[in-house]
Amino acid sequence: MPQHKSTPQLMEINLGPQHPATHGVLRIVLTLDGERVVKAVPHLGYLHRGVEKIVEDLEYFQIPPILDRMDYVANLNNELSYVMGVEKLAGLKVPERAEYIRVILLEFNRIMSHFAWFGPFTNDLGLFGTAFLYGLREREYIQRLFERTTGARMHYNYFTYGGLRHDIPEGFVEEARHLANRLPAVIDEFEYMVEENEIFRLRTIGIGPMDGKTALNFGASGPFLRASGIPIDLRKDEPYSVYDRFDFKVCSASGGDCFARYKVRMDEMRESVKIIQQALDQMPDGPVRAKTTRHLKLPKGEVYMRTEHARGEFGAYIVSDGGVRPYRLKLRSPSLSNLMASCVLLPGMVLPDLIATVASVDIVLGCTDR
Amino acid sequence: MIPLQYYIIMSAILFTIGIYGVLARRNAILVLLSVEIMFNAVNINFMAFSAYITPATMIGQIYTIFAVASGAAEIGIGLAIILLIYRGRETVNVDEVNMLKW
Amino acid sequence: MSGQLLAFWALSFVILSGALYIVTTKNIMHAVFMHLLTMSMIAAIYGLLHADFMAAMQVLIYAGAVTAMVVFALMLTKSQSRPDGAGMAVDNQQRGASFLTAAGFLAVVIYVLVPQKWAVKETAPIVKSDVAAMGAIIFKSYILPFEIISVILLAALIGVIVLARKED
Amino acid sequence: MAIARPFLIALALVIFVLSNIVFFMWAEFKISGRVADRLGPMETGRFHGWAQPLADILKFLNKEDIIPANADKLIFRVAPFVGFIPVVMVLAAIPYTNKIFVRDFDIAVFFVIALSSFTFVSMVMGGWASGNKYSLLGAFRAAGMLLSYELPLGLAIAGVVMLSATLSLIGIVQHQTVWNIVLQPIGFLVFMVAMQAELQRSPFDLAVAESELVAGYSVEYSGMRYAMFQLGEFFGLWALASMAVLLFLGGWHGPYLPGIVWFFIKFYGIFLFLAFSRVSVPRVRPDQLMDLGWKILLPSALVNIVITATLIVLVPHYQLPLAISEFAILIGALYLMRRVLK
Amino acid sequence: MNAAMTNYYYVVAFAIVGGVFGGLLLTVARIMRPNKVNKTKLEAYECGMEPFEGNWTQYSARFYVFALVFLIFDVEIAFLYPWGTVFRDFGVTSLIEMFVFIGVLLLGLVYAWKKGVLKWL
Repeated sequence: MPQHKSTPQLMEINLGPQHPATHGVLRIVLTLDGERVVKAVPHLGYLHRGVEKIVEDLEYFQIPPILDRMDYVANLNNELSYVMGVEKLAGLKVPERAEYIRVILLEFNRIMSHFAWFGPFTNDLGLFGTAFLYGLREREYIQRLFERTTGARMHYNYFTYGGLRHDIPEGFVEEARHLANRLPAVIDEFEYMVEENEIFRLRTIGIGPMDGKTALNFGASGPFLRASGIPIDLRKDEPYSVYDRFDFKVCSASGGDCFARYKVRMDEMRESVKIIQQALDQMPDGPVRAKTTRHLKLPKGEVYMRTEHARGEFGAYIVSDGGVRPYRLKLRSPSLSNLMASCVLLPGMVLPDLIATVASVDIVLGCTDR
Repeated sequence: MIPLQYYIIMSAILFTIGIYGVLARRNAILVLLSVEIMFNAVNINFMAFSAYITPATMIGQIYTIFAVASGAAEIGIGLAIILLIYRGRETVNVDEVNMLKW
Repeated sequence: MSGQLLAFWALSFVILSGALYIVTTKNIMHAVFMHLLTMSMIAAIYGLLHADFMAAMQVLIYAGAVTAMVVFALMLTKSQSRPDGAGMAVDNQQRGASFLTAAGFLAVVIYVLVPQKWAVKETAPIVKSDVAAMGAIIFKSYILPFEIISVILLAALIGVIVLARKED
Repeated sequence: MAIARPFLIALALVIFVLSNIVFFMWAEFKISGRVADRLGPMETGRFHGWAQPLADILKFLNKEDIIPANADKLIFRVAPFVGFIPVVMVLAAIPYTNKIFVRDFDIAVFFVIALSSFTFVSMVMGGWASGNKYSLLGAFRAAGMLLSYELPLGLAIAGVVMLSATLSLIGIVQHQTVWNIVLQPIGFLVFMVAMQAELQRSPFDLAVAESELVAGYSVEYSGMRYAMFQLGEFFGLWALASMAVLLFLGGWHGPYLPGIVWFFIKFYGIFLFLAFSRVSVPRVRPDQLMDLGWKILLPSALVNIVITATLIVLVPHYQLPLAISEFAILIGALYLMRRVLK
Repeated sequence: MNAAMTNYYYVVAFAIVGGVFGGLLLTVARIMRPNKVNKTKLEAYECGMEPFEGNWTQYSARFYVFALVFLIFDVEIAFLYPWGTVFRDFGVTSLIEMFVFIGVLLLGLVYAWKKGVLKWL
């Protein structure tokens, strides 16, 4: 009688799109052997709205609100790449003051985004909503400032080519300074809350280690890449806007595990606070918007503008045929590259580690699916 | 007062059901469950005798304790063997496992 | 009819029908959980015999540990592709012969045992089921079986580990 | 009347425990709210949302009951009862003071331990019968972790049993001139950790692990059936927290106040501990959980037994040496663990 | 009825009350709840997608070893309790006996540990 060894019974299972820990509508089709992941295939597109196609029918000034809806956690960072691309192609000069306000808001938005990552991350590790609500509370304070400034809580539509839609409101500087002075203590509190926790350390240290080379090969960027020990930060490496005037560190960590990603984001928030404080000190008076026309016609040509988004390199590639609408607008989303990079880590993991790793990458499905 | 005979007859019937299960079942796990039934029929007997005949020294009861303990070891090993056979042969049917070596 | 007798009849009914269900059902998982019920009822029978420690031990070992093991074994063997086990042959072809054998055995046992006069203590069963008393008896008179049990359990453990490790 | 009496007592006790559970639920809402820097329920019932649990129960009653098409209908229906009935039975064994108790069981401790093994059976039944992959994974986890933590639980209690030489809960409490937590700190710690695992509460809520398995073994349960699992869990909390009070915290012993008050003060102390620990730590991974159970708690419980037995037999006045050596070992072990983990 | 039987009577009464109470809850729910079943509702939940075939998974044999080690220690607990109530009366002898018992089982635990079977996942 022929001898045959039984093959392990594999189980195919959907993780997502409707799952408490997939941050929106990510769907990962898992092949499980018991609880160990044999194969993990991400399926995207559940939040696909055809942003790149829609914008081809819109005039340049109409596009930022659409981009807001891509990465709905760090909206201003989305807008920036695009408006800077347009400015570059049109040769517009942005007033100093607008640049400074942009930087302040961008860094605040980065912090907000990291808070909005920190909460759900701990939630996915199983902390029963406590740190989640702490994260959202801090985010709320910043969001109120944004609401007063831009008029919207989420889809700000505040940056426009040539500067800002309108000037900052009364008392913005004081409130921003107050927030910036308050934040370091808050970040310390968050670190104190989780970092000394034995279970948190057990769940994050050494989980999902990503080496820098693989990450680079997958085009990963942002905190995800910096956690793997590669300190690439566009704000430092090819300074845009007025970032070259500020003194800040590029945070990186070795190890590339979930803990390193957490640590990098925490450190990065401190650096952002520093930038905000410096920008508030240096902010000049003056107009916030260069003279432009509403129905802007870009000269024929193409431009690729990339900026350091909260999640990594966000690029906008604008092709103009000389009309009032872009011929093509290609958007490079950091979430997508980071997600794809992280997916090589997943096979061989167990389910809880998979959840922790995917959560630590910090993806926003609006950004990956566009 | 329940007569001792009642217990004996009850456990005899239970034992018989177990025998039927052992003989008629094809699935090894079900065979093992039937063995457990027989096992417990015997234990009921022990307990009944202990309570009715030697209540002071509890001989039957202590016998049952040891029987349960060793029975636990037995079912453990039994299931492990079934698992091993399953791994080699992809079957838990006792009438297909008729070779001396696998 | 006294309450105890009533309880005995009820328990016997549940036990025997449960056992019958175990040996006839097609659904293995049902058999496992019915086994659990039957064993719990046997524990109640022990209670009726004033052996509450044994009753608790029966529940602990059969309801807890053995059920767990059987469930694990079932899940390991994929003995059914669907939860309800439809389309599975769980019986062999000897059902008739088995039934005859079992019935014959029962007849013999009843023929032999029932007329027997047992030396039942008239006052029995009155023993106060005291754990301490039982402990005293075990640790005074039955110490060797007690130690042997530990060795048997150790042997079972090592055996299972060796068997289960064959895969690697 | 004598025949109906146990039923009436049981009914009264179930209703009493249920009213406490309503309070537990509200307190948990409030505590987890305050810990997370928010208010918790405020609207329902006007005064600090006191009616929120009642509203929740009403909602459970109004939920549609769905049994999936490929579920094993029989086991699916039976599973909540298997989880619920044993924990109600446990109530019969729990004394509140030496006057207020249902029955003084000879083997009360063993009775509770034995019946608690039904909990995992109900979870496995529910998870398996749902015909859902997530619930199957949850059932596996439930089986594994409840198995692993029943051992430390039982062994931690064994230390107490050895001190008082009886399995009766009333006897154990009466024997505690010094609270057992002083004599058995290792046992108490092991008991508290194992208790949380047995109760499936965070950080050991692996079988329901919301962010991983959605809701584990209870994914497919809805409405009142799901609520019965929850109720069973709360009854289990009642039983095990009472056990902790009776076994380690001196039960109803205490100065000035009446025994029943002391009992409930201690009981709610344990409850507060459970409520706080639920919201302050992340969930452990299954293998870490197993490591903790088998490689730390089980050996510690055995060490506890060995120390206790040796000192009781060899030293005539064993209480002081026992307390000192247990605390010394505990502190030493904790220190060492901290060094190793850092 | 003697004391022991009364105990059992109480336990049975509690069990019945528990069962009836649970049944009552379900019955009340049955009266109150809506019942509009359709095919989609009866599908197994798999994160909003149609479930893949085969909801049966084979776990590694390791889990079985867990169950067995549990069984063995369960038996030990069952012996420990009566021992715990009487061991003072026998003094050092029973101490040694128990140490041998625990020691032998501990040997098993250590063996399992060293063989690496106490590894979930």
